[in-house]
Amino acid sequence: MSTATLEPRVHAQRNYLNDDYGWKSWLFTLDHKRIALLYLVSITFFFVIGGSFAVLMRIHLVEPGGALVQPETYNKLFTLHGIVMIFFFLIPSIPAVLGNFLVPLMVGARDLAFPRLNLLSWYIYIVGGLFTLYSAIAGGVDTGWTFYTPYSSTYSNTQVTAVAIGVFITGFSSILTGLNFIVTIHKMRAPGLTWFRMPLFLWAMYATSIIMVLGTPVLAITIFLLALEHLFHVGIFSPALGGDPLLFQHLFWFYSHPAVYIMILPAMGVVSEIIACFARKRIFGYKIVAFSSVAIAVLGFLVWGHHMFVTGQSVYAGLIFSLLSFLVAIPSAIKVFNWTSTLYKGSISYEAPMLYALGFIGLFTMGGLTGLFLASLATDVHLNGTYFIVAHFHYIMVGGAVMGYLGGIHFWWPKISGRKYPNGWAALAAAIIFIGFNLTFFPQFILGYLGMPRRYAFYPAEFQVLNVMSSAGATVLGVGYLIPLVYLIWSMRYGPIAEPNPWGATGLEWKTSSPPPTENFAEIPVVTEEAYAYAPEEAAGD
Amino acid sequence: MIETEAQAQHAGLAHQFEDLEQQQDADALGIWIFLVTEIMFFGGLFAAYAIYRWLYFPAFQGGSHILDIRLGAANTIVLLASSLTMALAVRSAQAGHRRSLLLFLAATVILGGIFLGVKAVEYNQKFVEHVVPSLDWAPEGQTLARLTPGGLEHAQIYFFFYFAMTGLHALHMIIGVGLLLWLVLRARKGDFNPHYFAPVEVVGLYWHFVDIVWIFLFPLLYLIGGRY
Amino acid sequence: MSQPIVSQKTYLLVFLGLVVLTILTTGVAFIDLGPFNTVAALAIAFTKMMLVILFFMGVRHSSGLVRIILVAGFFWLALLIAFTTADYRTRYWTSAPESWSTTAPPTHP
Amino acid sequence: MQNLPFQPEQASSIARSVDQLYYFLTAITLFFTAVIFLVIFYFMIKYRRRSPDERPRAIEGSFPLEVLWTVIPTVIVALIFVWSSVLYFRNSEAPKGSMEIFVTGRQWMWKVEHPEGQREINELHVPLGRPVKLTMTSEDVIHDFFVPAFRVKKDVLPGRYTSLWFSATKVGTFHLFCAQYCGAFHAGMIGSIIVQQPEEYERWLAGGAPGESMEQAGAKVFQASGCPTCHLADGTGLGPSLLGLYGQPVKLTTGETVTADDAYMRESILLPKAKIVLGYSPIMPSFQGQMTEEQLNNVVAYLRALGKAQAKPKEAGKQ
Repeated sequence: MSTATLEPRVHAQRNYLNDDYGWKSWLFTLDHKRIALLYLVSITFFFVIGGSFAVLMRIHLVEPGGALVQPETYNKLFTLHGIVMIFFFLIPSIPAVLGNFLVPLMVGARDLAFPRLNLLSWYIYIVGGLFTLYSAIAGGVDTGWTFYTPYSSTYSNTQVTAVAIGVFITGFSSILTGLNFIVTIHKMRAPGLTWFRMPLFLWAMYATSIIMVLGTPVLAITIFLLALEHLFHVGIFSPALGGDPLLFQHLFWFYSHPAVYIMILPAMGVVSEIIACFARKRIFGYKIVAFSSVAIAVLGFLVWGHHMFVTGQSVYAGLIFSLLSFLVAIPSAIKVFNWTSTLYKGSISYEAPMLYALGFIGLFTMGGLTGLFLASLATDVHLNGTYFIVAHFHYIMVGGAVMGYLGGIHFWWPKISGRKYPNGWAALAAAIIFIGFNLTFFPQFILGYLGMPRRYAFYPAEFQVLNVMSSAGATVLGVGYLIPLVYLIWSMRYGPIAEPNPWGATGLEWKTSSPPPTENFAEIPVVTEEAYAYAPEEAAGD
Repeated sequence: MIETEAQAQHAGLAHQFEDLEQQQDADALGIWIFLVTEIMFFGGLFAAYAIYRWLYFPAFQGGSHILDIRLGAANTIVLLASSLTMALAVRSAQAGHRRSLLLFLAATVILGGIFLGVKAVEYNQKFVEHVVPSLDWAPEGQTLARLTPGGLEHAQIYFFFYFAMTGLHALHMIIGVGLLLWLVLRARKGDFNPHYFAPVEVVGLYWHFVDIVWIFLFPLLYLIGGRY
Repeated sequence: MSQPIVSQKTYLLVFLGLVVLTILTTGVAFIDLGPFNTVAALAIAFTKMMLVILFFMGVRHSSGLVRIILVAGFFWLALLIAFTTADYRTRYWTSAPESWSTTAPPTHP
Repeated sequence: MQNLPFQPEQASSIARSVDQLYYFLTAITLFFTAVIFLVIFYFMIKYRRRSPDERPRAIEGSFPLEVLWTVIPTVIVALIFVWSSVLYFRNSEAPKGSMEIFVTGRQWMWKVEHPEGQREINELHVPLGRPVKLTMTSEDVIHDFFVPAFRVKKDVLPGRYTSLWFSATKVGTFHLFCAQYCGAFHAGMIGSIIVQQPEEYERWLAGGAPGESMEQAGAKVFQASGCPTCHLADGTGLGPSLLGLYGQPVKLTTGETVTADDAYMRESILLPKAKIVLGYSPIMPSFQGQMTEEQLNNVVAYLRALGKAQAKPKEAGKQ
């Protein structure tokens, strides 16, 4: 066991939250836990913005002719919804909030390797966010979050430059976070914490960081070239001057496909922690699950061309990308099987985090399997660019990443805030979100197969029934998201005080007090056992 | 920031590390990972370059022949020399020679400055020849005659890459020179000793990386298709 | 990081090697080698890069981790270039001559 | 159409085979989702926590199981990959003897031109049962030609030709959608594919605007642009002869050999210096901006006809 000593102080003990007061103590903090909270507040803000765009879109689509706004406005809504949700919510969500908070605690360190870089990355994120908000206020942008040329570079007369700068800048925030995690995991593990004793969340964060570090710079340079093309019309992506618009798509997806794994891998890490804790079992096939994260990170870089099967890309390149896309499905499948097997002969309890984790498994399974339709060339030709795509990636990004994020927030909330939330409300919210999500997005699979293209501000009347169903589901989903927002804020003041380890979980973060002191551990812990040592003593270790 | 007594022994040691060695290891790993992101950052540009060079080889050849190969080669040697002085500066810091550290850092700054100066002359030349894409694109006379066989539109793409790649490189040089000046200031204060010189080493690695980028830019921009 | 102090002579020799290679690559450009001009230029650039990495950057004495990271960086760059190029190189393969030349002429009513 | 259909109409020769794969994939999805859900529910009930102190024994994992659930998905995805790729490749090139129609996309309409000269906007009449090959390009941004009932889709790119083909198997009117976001009225860039019985189609062709055929229109542009000044039929001009050129291999100054297909013709008109025929000088001016996409299509159609006119006499550039 760890040597971290805990005095049984409960209430007025010194912790990272009451260590210092005033806005300066937050805005100039170098404490990874406080920076995590800065991120938590900012990404929640962007989630609300992106979410309200989604709500407006779903209301608009209740009528075939469009119920709410002009087509131009609708185009700006889905563009900003995509940009805000992807670059300013999903990509930083688990890494920058939970990762920032937990990586040093889990490795048994006092902070990340580079606390100043960490704070810098939050400021970079905020500056990027301000550019994006500015572009939204100053008329919006209507290129779609994919910025396809030559529409974005030559034909769109909206705020392309401002939003390109915003995304470009935010990319560096992501790079710095990834760099910090890699160095921390390599160099700052507590004595005895070998690679194969690490919690799977750390493995997931490590794999995610690899993608952030290797992929994001390519997005940055691509967006930079796009901005140059937009400002100067040098011709690099413009066919009128001999450029090739498909080159933009190659460079864009080189990052933006792996970016999907930046969103889903951390959620997988969270789910591994939760399942192990609430089944009181070591994750079935720990090493396989760990390696599959790395395999996904590496293979995920080789499949970007499946976004381009119908764009006039070479059919032979399409063939290779199709094959590799199928291969990346395998490690994901392995993870699902292993999580399911972890439940076998476990001792399962149904606290709210576990409900989110189980919901994740179900929705991710559907999202992953519907990905096969799109990796397969012949069916992708029909489904590409339709609502089937929209449904598929929302199952991965919302059903997967957001469920994982919410599960993680609920799991570690007692650690983060030192308070407990009402479990009944949390379980109810989890159920409403699960149902609302399926109501919203399942009809979209059918819509896509029937042929309704995405990004349509108005549509033929025959698609109305399914669109209305989807919009109805979205209201349920929206309510579902509001509930945790209310009771989590409520719990910060009125929730019962949380003990250091309310779930009886393993892992170094539970060995310190809740909330942890600024220096995390009174004494650097020494690790002497495997991760997830939930079993009785005689069976533990091997 | 809270520092416990044991960690405050050395001014250069940050509180999150156990000892200086762990900190140095972390710094070194950090800068190498940063350099990898730089590889990918320039890499996107190199990938785009590779595609267009293959598609429009004659135009790239024509554009390349406008450049002054002597200036390019001379500048390459200047930059390599600055890498040498940088390596020697790190060595001096390692050995604890403050005077020679200052000397070599200054030499690196000067060589970097010369490189940027030559680059400015070359850029100016492009404006004189009106081969700046979009801003001043009206090649005439001899220049026009050289560019025409490869297709004028595509020569513009070549010059876009010329400016984008060398411009991004020059930007990195300018940042590098700024970092070097910061090192000079710290070295004058006597901040570095054989146990603590990580900033010198980190900036050194960055400087060498920028040098390597140029090592590729020179043949890729100046030497396309030979000069025979 | 704690690396051995390398002698000044080594650095000077490496620098001389780099200068010679620069002159060589410039000189080779004036000889017609056909497509091998590009190959020669890139081979020389690669050699120069290795000299800088191994000596100036001290990777000779670095840990395996640093080497892996560096190789990974170049490997990923190679993936980006290779997969993108693969599309361009094979894009028009389907318009194979025989299928075009045997296409029946458009029928006129 | 019913209010809530679950399958788009199958109205082309490939629709059924694509749907078969689709159903197979749906079955796989439903099967595995059901298995995962049922197993989870079963475990959730069977192994629910019965006392707060319960400590189940650890299970490390099982190598045979890991192999099993690696191999099974691998086999399944390999099967899907082969199935779908074979299908895709079989459908990727138009059958010989297809009817050829030009499509030009622009913000926000589809312009269609039949070889006989009939033009349509946002409509495409085709005969039943006859393979139709569309050669497509865009005047501005990227569009995408999508006919759900035919299960075909292809991006329509500026500066380049792409093509797709289909053979309609049902008479009727079907949706044509633009499936690549193209700006403000993207959703309005829709049209109809009208499949008619062959006789009816002939009648439609005859009854349509009597205008000239694409080939004739192209010939006019060809004359008006001064092309014949250099491209003499006997190959003695400053430019190579274009008689019998179409579809033939052409030797270039770079030593490469390319095929004189639509893409090559287009490029040679717009960017004449990109590929110089062996034995000729790069003197041809570019016609970029001097011809509309439609005129360009017409010239290409004319060159196609020229290409099939007769075997060429002596000509440089011929192997």
